[in-house]
Amino acid sequence: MKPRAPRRLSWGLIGWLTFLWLLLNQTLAPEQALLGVVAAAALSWAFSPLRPLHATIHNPQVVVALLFSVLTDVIRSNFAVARIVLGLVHDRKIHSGFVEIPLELRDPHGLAGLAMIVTATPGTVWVDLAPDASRLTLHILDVQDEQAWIRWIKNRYEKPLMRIFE
Amino acid sequence: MLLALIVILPFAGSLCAALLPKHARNTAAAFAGAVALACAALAASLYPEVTAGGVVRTYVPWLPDLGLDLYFRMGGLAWLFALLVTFIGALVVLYARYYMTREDPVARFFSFLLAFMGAMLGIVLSGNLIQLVVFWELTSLTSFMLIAYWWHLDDARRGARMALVITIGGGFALLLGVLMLGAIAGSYDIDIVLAQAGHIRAHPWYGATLALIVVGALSKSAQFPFHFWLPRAMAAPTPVSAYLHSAAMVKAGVFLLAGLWPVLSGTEAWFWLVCGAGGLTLLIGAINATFQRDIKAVLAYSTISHLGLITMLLGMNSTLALVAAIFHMLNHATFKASLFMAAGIVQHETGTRDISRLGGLRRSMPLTATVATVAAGAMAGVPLLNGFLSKEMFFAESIAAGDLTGFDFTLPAVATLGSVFSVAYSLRFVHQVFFGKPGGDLPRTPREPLRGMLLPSALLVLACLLVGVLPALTLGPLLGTAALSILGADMPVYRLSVWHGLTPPLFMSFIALAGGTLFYAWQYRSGRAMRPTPLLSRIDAQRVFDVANVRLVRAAGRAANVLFTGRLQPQLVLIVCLALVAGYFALDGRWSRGIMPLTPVDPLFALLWLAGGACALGAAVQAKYHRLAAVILTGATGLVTVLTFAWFAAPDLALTQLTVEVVTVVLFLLGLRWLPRFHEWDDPRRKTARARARRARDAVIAAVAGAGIAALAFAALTRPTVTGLSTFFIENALPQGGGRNIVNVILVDFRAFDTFGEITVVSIVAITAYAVLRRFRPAPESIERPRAQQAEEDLAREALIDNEEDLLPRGYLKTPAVLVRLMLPVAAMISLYFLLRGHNAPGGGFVGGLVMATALIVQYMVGGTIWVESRIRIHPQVWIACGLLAAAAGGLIAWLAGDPFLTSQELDIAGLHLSTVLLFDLGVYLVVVGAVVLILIALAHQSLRSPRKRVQLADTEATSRDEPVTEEAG
Amino acid sequence: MEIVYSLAIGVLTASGVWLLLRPRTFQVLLGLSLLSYATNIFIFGMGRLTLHRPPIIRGNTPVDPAFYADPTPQALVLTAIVIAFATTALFLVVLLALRGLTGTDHVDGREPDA
Amino acid sequence: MTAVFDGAALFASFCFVATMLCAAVRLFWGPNAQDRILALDVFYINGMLTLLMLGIRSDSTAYFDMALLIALFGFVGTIALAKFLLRGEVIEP
Amino acid sequence: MNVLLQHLPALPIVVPLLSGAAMLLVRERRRRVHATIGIASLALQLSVALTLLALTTDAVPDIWTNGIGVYRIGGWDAPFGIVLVVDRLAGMMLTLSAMVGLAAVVYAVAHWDRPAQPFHALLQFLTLGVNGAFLTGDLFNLFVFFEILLVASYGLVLRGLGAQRVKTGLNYIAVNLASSSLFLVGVALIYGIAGTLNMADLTLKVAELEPADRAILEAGAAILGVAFLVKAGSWPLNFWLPRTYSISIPPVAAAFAIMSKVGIYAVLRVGTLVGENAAASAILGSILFWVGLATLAAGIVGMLSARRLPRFVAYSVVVSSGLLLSALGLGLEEVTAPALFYLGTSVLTTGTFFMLTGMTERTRERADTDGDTEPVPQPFFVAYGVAVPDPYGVDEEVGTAIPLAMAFLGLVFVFCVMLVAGLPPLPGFIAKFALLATVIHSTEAASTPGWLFISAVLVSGFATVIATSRIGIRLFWSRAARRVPRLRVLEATPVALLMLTLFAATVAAPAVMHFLQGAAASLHDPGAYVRTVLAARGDAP
Amino acid sequence: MNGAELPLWVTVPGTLLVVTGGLLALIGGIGLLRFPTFVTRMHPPTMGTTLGTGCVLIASMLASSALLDRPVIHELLITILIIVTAPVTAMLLMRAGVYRQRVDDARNTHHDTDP
Ligand code: NA
Ligand code: NA
Repeated sequence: MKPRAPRRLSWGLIGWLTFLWLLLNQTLAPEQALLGVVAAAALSWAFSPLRPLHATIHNPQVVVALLFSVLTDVIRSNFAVARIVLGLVHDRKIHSGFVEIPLELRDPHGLAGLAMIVTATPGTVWVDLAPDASRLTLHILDVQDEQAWIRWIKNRYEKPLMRIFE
Repeated sequence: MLLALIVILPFAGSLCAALLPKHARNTAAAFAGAVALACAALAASLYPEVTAGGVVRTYVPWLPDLGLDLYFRMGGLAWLFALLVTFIGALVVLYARYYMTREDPVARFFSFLLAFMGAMLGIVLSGNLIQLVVFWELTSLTSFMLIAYWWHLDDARRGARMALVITIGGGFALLLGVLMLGAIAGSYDIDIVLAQAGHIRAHPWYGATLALIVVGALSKSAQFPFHFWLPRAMAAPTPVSAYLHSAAMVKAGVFLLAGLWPVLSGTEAWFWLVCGAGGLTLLIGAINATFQRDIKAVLAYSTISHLGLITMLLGMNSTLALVAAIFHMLNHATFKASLFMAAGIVQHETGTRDISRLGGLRRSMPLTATVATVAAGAMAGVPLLNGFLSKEMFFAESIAAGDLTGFDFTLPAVATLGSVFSVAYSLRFVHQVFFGKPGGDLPRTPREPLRGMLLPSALLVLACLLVGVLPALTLGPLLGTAALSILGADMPVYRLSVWHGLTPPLFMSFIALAGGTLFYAWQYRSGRAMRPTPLLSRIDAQRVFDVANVRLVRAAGRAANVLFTGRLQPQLVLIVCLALVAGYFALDGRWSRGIMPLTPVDPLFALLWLAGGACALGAAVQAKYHRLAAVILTGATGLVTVLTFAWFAAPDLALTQLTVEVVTVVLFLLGLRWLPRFHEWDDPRRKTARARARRARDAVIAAVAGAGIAALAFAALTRPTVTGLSTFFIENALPQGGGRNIVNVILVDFRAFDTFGEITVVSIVAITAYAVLRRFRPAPESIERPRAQQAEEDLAREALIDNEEDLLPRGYLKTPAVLVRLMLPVAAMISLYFLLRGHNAPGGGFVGGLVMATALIVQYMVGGTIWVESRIRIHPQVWIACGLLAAAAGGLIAWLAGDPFLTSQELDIAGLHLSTVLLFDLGVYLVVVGAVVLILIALAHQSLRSPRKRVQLADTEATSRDEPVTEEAG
Repeated sequence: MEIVYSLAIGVLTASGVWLLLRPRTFQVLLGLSLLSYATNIFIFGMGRLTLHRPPIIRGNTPVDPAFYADPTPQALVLTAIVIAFATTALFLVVLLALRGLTGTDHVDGREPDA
Repeated sequence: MTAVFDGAALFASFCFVATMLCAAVRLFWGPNAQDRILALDVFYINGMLTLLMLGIRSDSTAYFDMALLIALFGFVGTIALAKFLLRGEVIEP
Repeated sequence: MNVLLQHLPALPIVVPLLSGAAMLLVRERRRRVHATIGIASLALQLSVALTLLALTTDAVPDIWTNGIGVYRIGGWDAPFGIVLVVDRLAGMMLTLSAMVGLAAVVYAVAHWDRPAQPFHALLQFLTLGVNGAFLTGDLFNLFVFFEILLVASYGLVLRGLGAQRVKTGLNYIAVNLASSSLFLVGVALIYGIAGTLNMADLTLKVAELEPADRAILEAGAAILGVAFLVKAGSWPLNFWLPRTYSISIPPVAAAFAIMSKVGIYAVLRVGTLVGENAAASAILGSILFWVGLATLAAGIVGMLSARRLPRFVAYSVVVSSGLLLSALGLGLEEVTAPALFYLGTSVLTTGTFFMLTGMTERTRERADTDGDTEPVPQPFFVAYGVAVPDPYGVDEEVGTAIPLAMAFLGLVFVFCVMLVAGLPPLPGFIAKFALLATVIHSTEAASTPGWLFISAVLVSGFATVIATSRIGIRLFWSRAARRVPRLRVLEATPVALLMLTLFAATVAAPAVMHFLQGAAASLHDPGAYVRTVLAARGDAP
Repeated sequence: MNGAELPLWVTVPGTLLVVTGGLLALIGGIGLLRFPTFVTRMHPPTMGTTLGTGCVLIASMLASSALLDRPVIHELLITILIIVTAPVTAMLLMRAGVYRQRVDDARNTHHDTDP
């Protein structure tokens, strides 16, 4: 097997890795920055065959908004789940189950972003994604209204993600 | 130096003879004969110096501290024996020239014969007891080779082996005896030993020493109870029998007894051991000889018997008996060698040695018949032949010794009875072979042999006659010299003559002759001549030996199966238990806790270990039937270990253990795929009482081991810190080592050598694992795809990637793959971070390398082997090699500065401040990446081969069924 | 703390030894793993228990040895961890080979008769 | 106030260790392999949190690296186990 | 002094490392390159070892003090850094290692090294581990080198695979991993109590310990001792040894000849340094003695049970371990020199013998390759290579010529037997004689252990003759053996050279013995060792 | 805990954060123990993973910054890594759990942990 994949440099990656390097070393010293750039370039070049896909972010401002809404959701659902665990929900029966959500998002990075959001939010777990990404199955700890969940996911996360990645 | 030459010459000759062409009969014989004669001449030339008790000595210090020096010593007895050995040797060589056929590879024969002669001369001329043992064992070895000359014959192999085992065994006994004798006397020097006769006999070790030396001598001289090897050695070519088994080797034992006679004899123990064995042998040999069918066997048993006679004489504790013994040694050598040669001629000319097939040969071979008859007469003790004289002396001494010891009747009776049989078998030998009616269907037509073949035998017979008629003139002075060399001042007065008057011995001789003749007549008439020996023939020594051998091997085999069991569990039990026992006894009840107060328990830590301990125990319980669970539990225990390291301020350890932990889990899982499934509920073995008992035992061992190590740990933990090395390391890490992370400075500088060894271990493991896995053969049921992938079609369809051109996995791994690929460069950057900062903060090459390797492995996990390897090519072996070389280079640079290996050097190259330590750590990094990737990927590749096999299988099935096959791509 | 620490070592050792004496190769493998934890913690303990003072030099003042955990056992444990990892890996590979060649995962390469 | 903070840190550490203990119970009892894997993941995360707390409590940055490493690779063991459970092999062709 | 001489003690480690690493870069198809590197490396090691040997005898004056060379790895003084120490004993062991290694690698080139890739590298790493173990003056570093040599040996044992090898290999690995744990525990405990790892320093530190601390340290030392005994192949910790040695391919088994002696060396080295205390060393001695005697006895039983040559030779390794341990356990200082002589001859003999098995096994029919269970109707005669002997075979009394190849093999076989059995005049005899004579002459001779030792040694010799006469006759003289093997020069040469070395050892026995007496004297005078090691400073690396 | 006084801007939010983080994690752990089925047990630990970790990391940033007298934000990295890796774990684990459940239901056994 001859390696077929070509190698190339990805500037975004180099930048990100250099940032990472400086963060790790907790410094802004120029020689460290230089070392970081060199190392980042080398790694970017060396591993480019294993990373054939590249994400392109179209609307950076949406990212910030999305991050903010996710953060609030995470905090909210944390407490919601805590209440359930501690048995503080007496007024109704907790009904957990699988929910299928039709998806329009196709970009792999967008889907990955969705996965991160779903996972980071307590109470929802990613179960399955159809091979063509047309359907997403989630397990939801406290399904009160299935359709509400579908709407929630599609509006609050899928749309912004599509705006960012597609 | 002449003495040394006498011994060396035959050995040198042996080497030369070995190099001669295989079948050069004449050349080899002439050469060997010349060597023998040269030795004889050399020995003879020393006669003037050994007369009158003179001794010739050659002394070469060699290992004086151990008392082992080259010391050749020739007294009268030695001179006589040297002459006997060389002269008869020469005759045997001449005889062998004719005896061996054109096809025989004679070079080997003469080579061993000369080597034997050298060894024999070595025994005779040794002045150092250890040196004597050396040559003694050499005669055993060379005789083995000579007996087994016709190694393609089964009898030759069996006989040779028995002779070897018996004589070598005797040799070991002799060695010990001699060692003890030397210890008593303070030297192995015969002169010194001989000078301390009184001291030796009074020493508490005397009995054991005597017994051991006698055992050695008896085994060599084929004396009871070791006599049985000699008849079996008759499978040797006849020249060998004539030489070794009449004249030379078997005489070594009695020679030794005679030589040590002054120190060892004169006690009851000596009499009982030596005389007793001799008497028994005399009778057993004689009786047996009377009933043998093989003419060589007759001679072999007669040899045993005559050596018994000599031994008996030696055991009688009388000086005159000693003289008689020496006299009979010489006489026996002459007539027995001659008889063996005659027997060989008969076999050579007729093609058989079976006495029942032979007969009347005096007509076809009159000369041979004459020679053999005269020799047999000497053997029987017929007057006017030499055998008569020594036998006469033997009778006289048996009477004397009987008087002396109170066995006034037994000893003469034994002597006479032995002689009766001696006459009988001599008569039988001559009568059945040369007289009587001619044998019928002989393999060859008998005729007189070539002169050269008969000559040696005839010469010996002539000697018998001469000595027999004129003893005082011929052998007298020589015998005197020999006896004098042993006895010195104790030399008795005796007279060698044919006629001593009408004495009791003469009477005994008469009884022997008459009795023997009558016995044979009765035996012949009654048709018992061809029967096996009554009673004694029941014991087939060879068979007993072989059976004993087989029993020994089997018993040893059974014992070895227990003593060296191949089962692993007992071995591990032993190791653990012995360690416990060793620790327990070393402590010897002195365990004590140290003086330090306990540090207060952190409940968090205790809770942590509550979890950790539960996990460890869980792993122990689950490991058989729930392997996955056990792996998980082990992993959790590992994490608790990591936290422990972190807790007690060992960040480097925690980092390393953590990365190792991750890789180990993956490794175990990769392995788990190839192990058989099996279940608690279908394992009946679990429930047997034995299994329960075993588990209980192991549980106890485990508990005790745990308690023991905990006790040791506690004892050490409560003792004050011993600050030796660490103070130095802490104080010097920064100023001398140039690093803030002391552990790292130790690893790459103070004790870099350990790290160096450690990466070597990792490299070796990687290449070994790779080599094993390359030829790995999975078990048949594991070749199938895992059940999880077969169970449900929809899941099984989720093969990773159909096409190498695909950029993402198709199925469930699609999204994870995106995320994991995001991680790759990050992980790589972190690995570099750990590598480069290690010297000042936790991290280092090892952690960095493991991070990098794990990052790559994860790509395999989400991408699949085929896809990853179609995109990128990793050469782990090159990484390993480069790593090792980099580390070595980091160490070797120091040499340029004149510093020792692995001394850290600061280099300033183009303004960059670099240290060889970094190069070294880089080497570690490369090795770790290479090794981990090599092992894990080699394991992962095993799954690659199974679909391939599956395809092949399916292909063959398809062709046989002629159906299309659908196959998921692997 | 010393008692907890010693008990931890004891439990790990006992579990490891128990597994070491089991008949299945995988059990032995895990036993060796657990034993190596035990020995590593044991070696580490020989530097005595020190809290919060990792052997990493801070500042540029002259160092006081009493202020740092004993670094020597830590270095030894590092080497031991690596070697244990390597040998465990090798043992795993060999047990797989044995399983492949003999068809059993019994440590003796054949199922016991009884 | 520092004392309060220290107490809070101790309390948090206790919470994390207690969570590990919960996870250990799941690890021990299962009942299923997937439960154990999940518990191991929880074990790892809380181990990391414990390390971070150790760092806070001992005013040391040395624990950061360990936490970083767990964050980076804690998931590897889990996904390997999950993959093994799901597919029967960790690295597929 | 010149640079090379200065760094000489490091070369036995650096050379195999570099060559082993370089081999990993060479493709396995290029067998000749591997072989060349391997041979060159070992030849270089041999010359280095011989030079070191010469230096220990103060042949070159003013280089080393007390004939002890100390090399400070990393430039750190003992006890802080790791030092390599070359004294006479180490020099001798290095020489033996290089000799056997060189012979094995040349022998292997004949055809045993296919595929070459891991083989030659592993052999280099094995010698690296062995040399390191002989050289290092540091207890933990000793562990590391033990691991190197063991791990390399695992790979070499598994060479050729097959169920039998893998089975044995797994057993071997498991036992050694368990014993490595013990090693670690022992070393750790010693460090925990004495606070040092340098063996010379340890000698001083142990002497200063409080009795209570000493007890704990001795427990650690005892556990360490068990680990050493496993490596030394002492019964009942050596069940792995006969199988492992006999199933390994001959060059590997030959190279292993030195391996079990590493354990003995460790016992000797650590024992004389740490167990200097009189009371402790007496107990240690008596334990060693009884363990050695048990090993000797078990080895004798094994020898007698062996039906095939490799297994026999493997058991002879056990016997030699037992003999050495019991000799050293007698507690007689005078025995050490003869014991070392025995050790040397035993290593070379075993190496030669194992290589011989590779050549003779080819003469046998394939039928009985799988060893110890061969059904033959009349078991008596199995030993002679026939079913039933033919009593009337007398008529073909014409000798059969022995082909040169057979003659060579037979001769080497006989010599090896003589060496193992201790038959004169080869050095095996000199060694055993020297041992026995020393024991018998010493005042202890009247003691039971002395006599037991003496008898066991003699019985082992006798058992050797019994077993080898059986095996040898079947091997060389049975009907099955009539096929003449093809003798390869590459195989025969190292065997012949080792044989010649042994002959030379006979001739030069006085010189060798003198050297070894020096070695023994320095072993029993740890003071000089300790002073030299701890005094070594930068100017004299 | 070495006696150095921390400023209020660390201790006040720090106390809140670590207590919250600890409680969240603990509740997650309790949930792990209490919930009846695997799929439901998947949810509670997420609290510790996300918000719990986040709280502790922020507290750690504050404390480190105070300790080193400069802003320390490299804990951010841990957050990023957790967020990126957690989905991988969750997806595979959930899937495995669901699959095993199906297999187990089909077989009606409870002991089988081997694939
Ligand atoms: Na979630
Ligand atoms: Na007849």
